[in-house]
Amino acid sequence: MADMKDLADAIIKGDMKTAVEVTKKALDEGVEPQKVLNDGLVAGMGVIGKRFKANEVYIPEVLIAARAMKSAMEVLEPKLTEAGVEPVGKALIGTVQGDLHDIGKNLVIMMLKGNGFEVVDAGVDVSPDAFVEKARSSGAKLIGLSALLTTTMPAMEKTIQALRNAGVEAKIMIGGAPITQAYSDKIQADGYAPDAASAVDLAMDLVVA
Amino acid sequence: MADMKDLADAIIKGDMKTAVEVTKKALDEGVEPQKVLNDGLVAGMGVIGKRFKANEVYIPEVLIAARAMKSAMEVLEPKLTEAGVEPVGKALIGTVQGDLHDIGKNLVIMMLKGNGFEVVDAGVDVSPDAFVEKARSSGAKLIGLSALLTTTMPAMEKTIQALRNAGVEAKIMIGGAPITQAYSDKIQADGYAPDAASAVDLAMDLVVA
Amino acid sequence: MANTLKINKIENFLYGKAPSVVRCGREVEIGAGQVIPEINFTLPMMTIDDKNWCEVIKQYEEIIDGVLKRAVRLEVPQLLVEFETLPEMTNRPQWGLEITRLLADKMDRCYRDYGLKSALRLTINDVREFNRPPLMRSGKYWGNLCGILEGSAEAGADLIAIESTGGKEIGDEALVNCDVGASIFALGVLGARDMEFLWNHITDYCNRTGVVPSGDSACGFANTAMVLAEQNMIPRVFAAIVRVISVPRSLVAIRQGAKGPTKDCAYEGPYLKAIAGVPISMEGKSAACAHLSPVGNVSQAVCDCWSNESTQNIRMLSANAPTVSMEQLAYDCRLMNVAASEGIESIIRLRDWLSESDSPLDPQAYVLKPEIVLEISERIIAQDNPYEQSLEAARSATEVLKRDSREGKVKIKENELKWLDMIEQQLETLPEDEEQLIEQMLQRPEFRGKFLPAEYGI
Amino acid sequence: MANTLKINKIENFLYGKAPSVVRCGREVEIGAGQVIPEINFTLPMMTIDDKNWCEVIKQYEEIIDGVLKRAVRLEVPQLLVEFETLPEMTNRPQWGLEITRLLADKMDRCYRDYGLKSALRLTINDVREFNRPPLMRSGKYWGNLCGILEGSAEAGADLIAIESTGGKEIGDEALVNCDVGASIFALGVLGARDMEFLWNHITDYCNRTGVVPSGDSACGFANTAMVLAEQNMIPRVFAAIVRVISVPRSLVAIRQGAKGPTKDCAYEGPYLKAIAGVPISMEGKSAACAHLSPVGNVSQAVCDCWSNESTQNIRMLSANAPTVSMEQLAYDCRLMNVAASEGIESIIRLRDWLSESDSPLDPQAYVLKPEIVLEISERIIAQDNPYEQSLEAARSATEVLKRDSREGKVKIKENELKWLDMIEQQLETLPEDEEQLIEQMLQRPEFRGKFLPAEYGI
Ligand SMILES: [Zn+2]
Ligand SMILES: [Zn+2]
Ligand SMILES: [Zn+2]
Repeated sequence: MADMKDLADAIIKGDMKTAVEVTKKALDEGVEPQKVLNDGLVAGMGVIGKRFKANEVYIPEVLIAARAMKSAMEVLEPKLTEAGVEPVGKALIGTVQGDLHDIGKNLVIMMLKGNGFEVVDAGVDVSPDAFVEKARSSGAKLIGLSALLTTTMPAMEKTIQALRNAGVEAKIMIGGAPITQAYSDKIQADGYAPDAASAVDLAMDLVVA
Repeated sequence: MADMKDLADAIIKGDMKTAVEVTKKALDEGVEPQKVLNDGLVAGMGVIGKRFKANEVYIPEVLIAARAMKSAMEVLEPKLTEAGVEPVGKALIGTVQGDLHDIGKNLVIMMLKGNGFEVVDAGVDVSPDAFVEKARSSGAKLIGLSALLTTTMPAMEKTIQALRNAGVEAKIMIGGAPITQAYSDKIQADGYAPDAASAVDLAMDLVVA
Repeated sequence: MANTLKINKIENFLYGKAPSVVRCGREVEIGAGQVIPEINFTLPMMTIDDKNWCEVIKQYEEIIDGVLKRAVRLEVPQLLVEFETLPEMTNRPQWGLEITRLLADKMDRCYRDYGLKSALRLTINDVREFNRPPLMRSGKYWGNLCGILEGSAEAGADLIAIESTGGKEIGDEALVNCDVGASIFALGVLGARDMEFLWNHITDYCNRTGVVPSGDSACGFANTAMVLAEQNMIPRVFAAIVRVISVPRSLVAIRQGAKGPTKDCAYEGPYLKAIAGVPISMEGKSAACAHLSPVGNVSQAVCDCWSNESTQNIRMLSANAPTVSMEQLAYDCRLMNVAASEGIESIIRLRDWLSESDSPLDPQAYVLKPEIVLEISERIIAQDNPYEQSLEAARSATEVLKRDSREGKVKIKENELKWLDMIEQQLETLPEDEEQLIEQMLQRPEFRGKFLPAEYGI
Repeated sequence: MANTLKINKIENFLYGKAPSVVRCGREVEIGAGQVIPEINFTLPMMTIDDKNWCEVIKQYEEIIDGVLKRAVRLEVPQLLVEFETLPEMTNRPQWGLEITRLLADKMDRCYRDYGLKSALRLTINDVREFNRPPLMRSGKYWGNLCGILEGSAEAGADLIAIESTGGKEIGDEALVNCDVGASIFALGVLGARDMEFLWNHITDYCNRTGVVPSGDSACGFANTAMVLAEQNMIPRVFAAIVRVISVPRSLVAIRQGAKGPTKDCAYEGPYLKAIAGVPISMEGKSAACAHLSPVGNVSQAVCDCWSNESTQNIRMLSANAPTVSMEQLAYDCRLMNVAASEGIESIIRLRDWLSESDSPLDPQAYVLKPEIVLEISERIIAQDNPYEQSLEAARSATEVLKRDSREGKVKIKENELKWLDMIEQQLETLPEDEEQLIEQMLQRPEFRGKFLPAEYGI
């Protein structure tokens, strides 16, 4: 019988092959898709996330786990949809206009994906208008803005204004080296995360709330 | 005959006795009060001010000159009033609520006096209401606010608001270690001076303008 | 105090080592061989009031979390954290004590979880000046000051300090006029008398509770002088002489029982270490965030703690400013401690480089040069009371600067040399007897009403 | 490049002294005996646009006025000022050149009025990444980059630098996956090829105009790795190895004619100095304002310029942040130069303290230890081309860290030791031949479309 503990372990180890196998087996045996998701995949990612926060493992190990999860999800997703289970949420993440830094943004994207988010990567140097358009076309519930320069921070404020003016109702979170909670409050973002790991926690809070 | 150059020199040297003597002599000889003021006292203070800015002399020497000027002014003032000559202006200077630092404020006061201002010292830890009241009772054309703590800077903004709300029309200048031009712009002060010497220049600009 | 120096040989005047070691907090040993970083911080621009109090708390949490995390990451062997109350926090003691508790708890946890040895110094902001003229020994503000002191042990403070302001009523005026007599009166008479009263009170509390009475700073006098000199308001030689005049005043705290480390911003520290053997905290280039100075390296030469003076909690490109300072202090201390691990000869080598790199360039740096500190300290302690000591401090500093600028050992600007002569002349007119000086000062019209003689037992 | 090190004895590997001295600007001599402060700065939070341009100018005026005033006050013997354009200022070259002119004029005046020796380094922000995938050798952004380069001499730049980004399309991905093969591909293949093209272009301009071509930095690769390691995202050993991998790439600029000083944020500098003899600019604790690092002191050990990396023009309690950095750099340099004035034995003493205070604690510090730099450099230059050199760099760094952690010379965390093994295994799978690696990488689906091979002559 497919053991959800084995599936979680496969995720933790980043063992893509086993993760896919156990997922298939579980579904064949009639285990509920929701149970496979929660007790297997999400449980495994939860362990790796905790280890990462405790500085026991590094981001490459998190990414390997996330890739194993992604492969298993490809098997699981149709069944989840059938069963009417919704993904955690859709997020749109990008670096604001004038700013080319993408590693922070990319880390957040990878970690959100690893936590069950569907993520649209808006890229770098994204103008306020382009953000509005992508927000509309993607229907994202969550928008993440990144800026690494003091001189592109103001573009964050402009982007938030443009999104609000366009009636986009998604929650907006921001981050990047020069960003502070005070700045987030000032420009009326819904939240600020000092690093990629806390961005995931924040995203969860914002989407569940 | 009383030589205005001698008077200026007496001011420069801080020679109170000579300054008073030459002033009296000049007035007795019928030299116009305005000429005594400009070509003697103000000219002397001008030289000392330049030397101070060039780091040739220090503030004690400026203060000695200012005291010599003050003594001469006591002789000259009645004549100036008779002749209808107005003082440069009246200034009200104080340290904002919650802040006890007075040396910066005191330096500005001394240097304004040395430049012909009439100055009311509002003291330290001055509440917005007290500033309003003193502004009204003194009729000052210029108000100077000082703050040395990051945590008393907001009191500056409150004071400016209180003054404006009360209809006080005096120009307002601000200064103190944590203050910047950007902050001055933000709280809509009329000007910011980074040090006591530039405070005098700023005061002149604000009052003449 | 005995009339011999606790450190009288230059080869015993070393950073990291003090004749009297202070042990405090979570396994912290100051002056026992290692230089320890002392981190300081303050709020960014914000109002402290009931409405904002939550926000104030958050700021201090953010500060201490960032600082401790960095200290752990850089494996700082021992850490001193200074929390200096803002006026509002002395005036409502429970506020000051709440922050103290917060910091102590975080430091406790960090010690338990990561083994970071640390101690918390609570520095009480002296609010007695809120009255003008100040009431030094009674009234609301004195009550507030005592209130926070009395709660400090329970709130988790390991050391108590204060930057007391007795005599400041005269001090500012003395500085801007380069009035050496009034400076001596402010520091050596008024300041010393207030310190005796105040520190007697503090050490009494400390004896009851086990909190370490650390030290006081002539910050409002000698550092104000230094800042004025940096702005070219007053001659540097005068600021240098005021620094030395501040020594007898700061010694009073130690005579009353203060154990050190002396306050970081008390640049008179090397004198206190030589004379009384206490460990000292110093600051220099590390404190450029708080004030520019001409003593960035020499101040480090014989320090036991090394501090950043203070920085607001504002975001730099890397991290918040207190975390940035924490990192810089950690590296400065690493360098000193690595040299120290090789033995005394290496300490002396680095000490002398630190000293030589500044001391020939500015009289304020020169009077902090270890050799000069010993020479002048010797002369100070030959005197009997704070007034006489202050007078001797001024005389010897003036003499030394004249002598050594002639010999080319210290550069003094052309237009400052005459000030040395003028100060010397001023000093000649001062009476040997304290009572006479008091008499003179009481008669000066510009000082009338500025201070209350009775508050100083005059 | 000859296959011998320009500095091959540890006793010749000194701060302040480089085999090839750079003379530039207003009587500045770099590597001739003195360590020189290099001050860097950037704008506070603000938009750069037509409407704000006046305000931008005012900011730079305020910065340079404050910095120069402080440098004069502290009698800084020589000063290097770095102006790094922001993207908007490369994309509108006249903007970047206007600021360059402004700074050069102020520095000229300060030289005339106060004798402050100084040189201006213009660092061009590489905007080619605005295209995704980037066009490296043509198009609008390449045109903008050339535009500012072509105007630099006339605008008053004394030195030109760039932090070029060729290969960064792969570099980020390589870092977060700790993929050493992809890192070598990004730096040693793509980066090196782009550098050859780019620096050929730059030195050609410099030869025509007399501007000094200084250096390039692997900032976007190796410093990103360092920052990720500080955030515990990737193992420190990987960041250390990436640092060493970056050496052959940065050497390409020198082979193309760059003379140094290398860029401050190029922590690979000591390798470049040992191999090519150029003077180097470094940063460490002085740059804590820009990024926290585990190499605060060791980075200083053999520097010729000493920098703060960058700080926004924001107000600290004392002064604006660039002025604060100026003061700290001045004091750090004073200390190094005072020791240097005693002779080589003292330089070595201080160098070794700086090195020993960090290098046992972190692998990233360890690979900057002068002895280790020489050991690994020797192995790097035995190879023929940047790819082989990069491979050897990675292999030797990995070997040295394994060996010396076993011997207790460098502390490596328990959970990082396995990463050394994993990296070693990765390295074993890499082909000796560059063409084969290129082949492999072109086939990796995750890199498809990220970069244009033709832009790298592939
Ligand atoms: Zn202080
Ligand atoms: Zn302090
Ligand atoms: Zn860089």
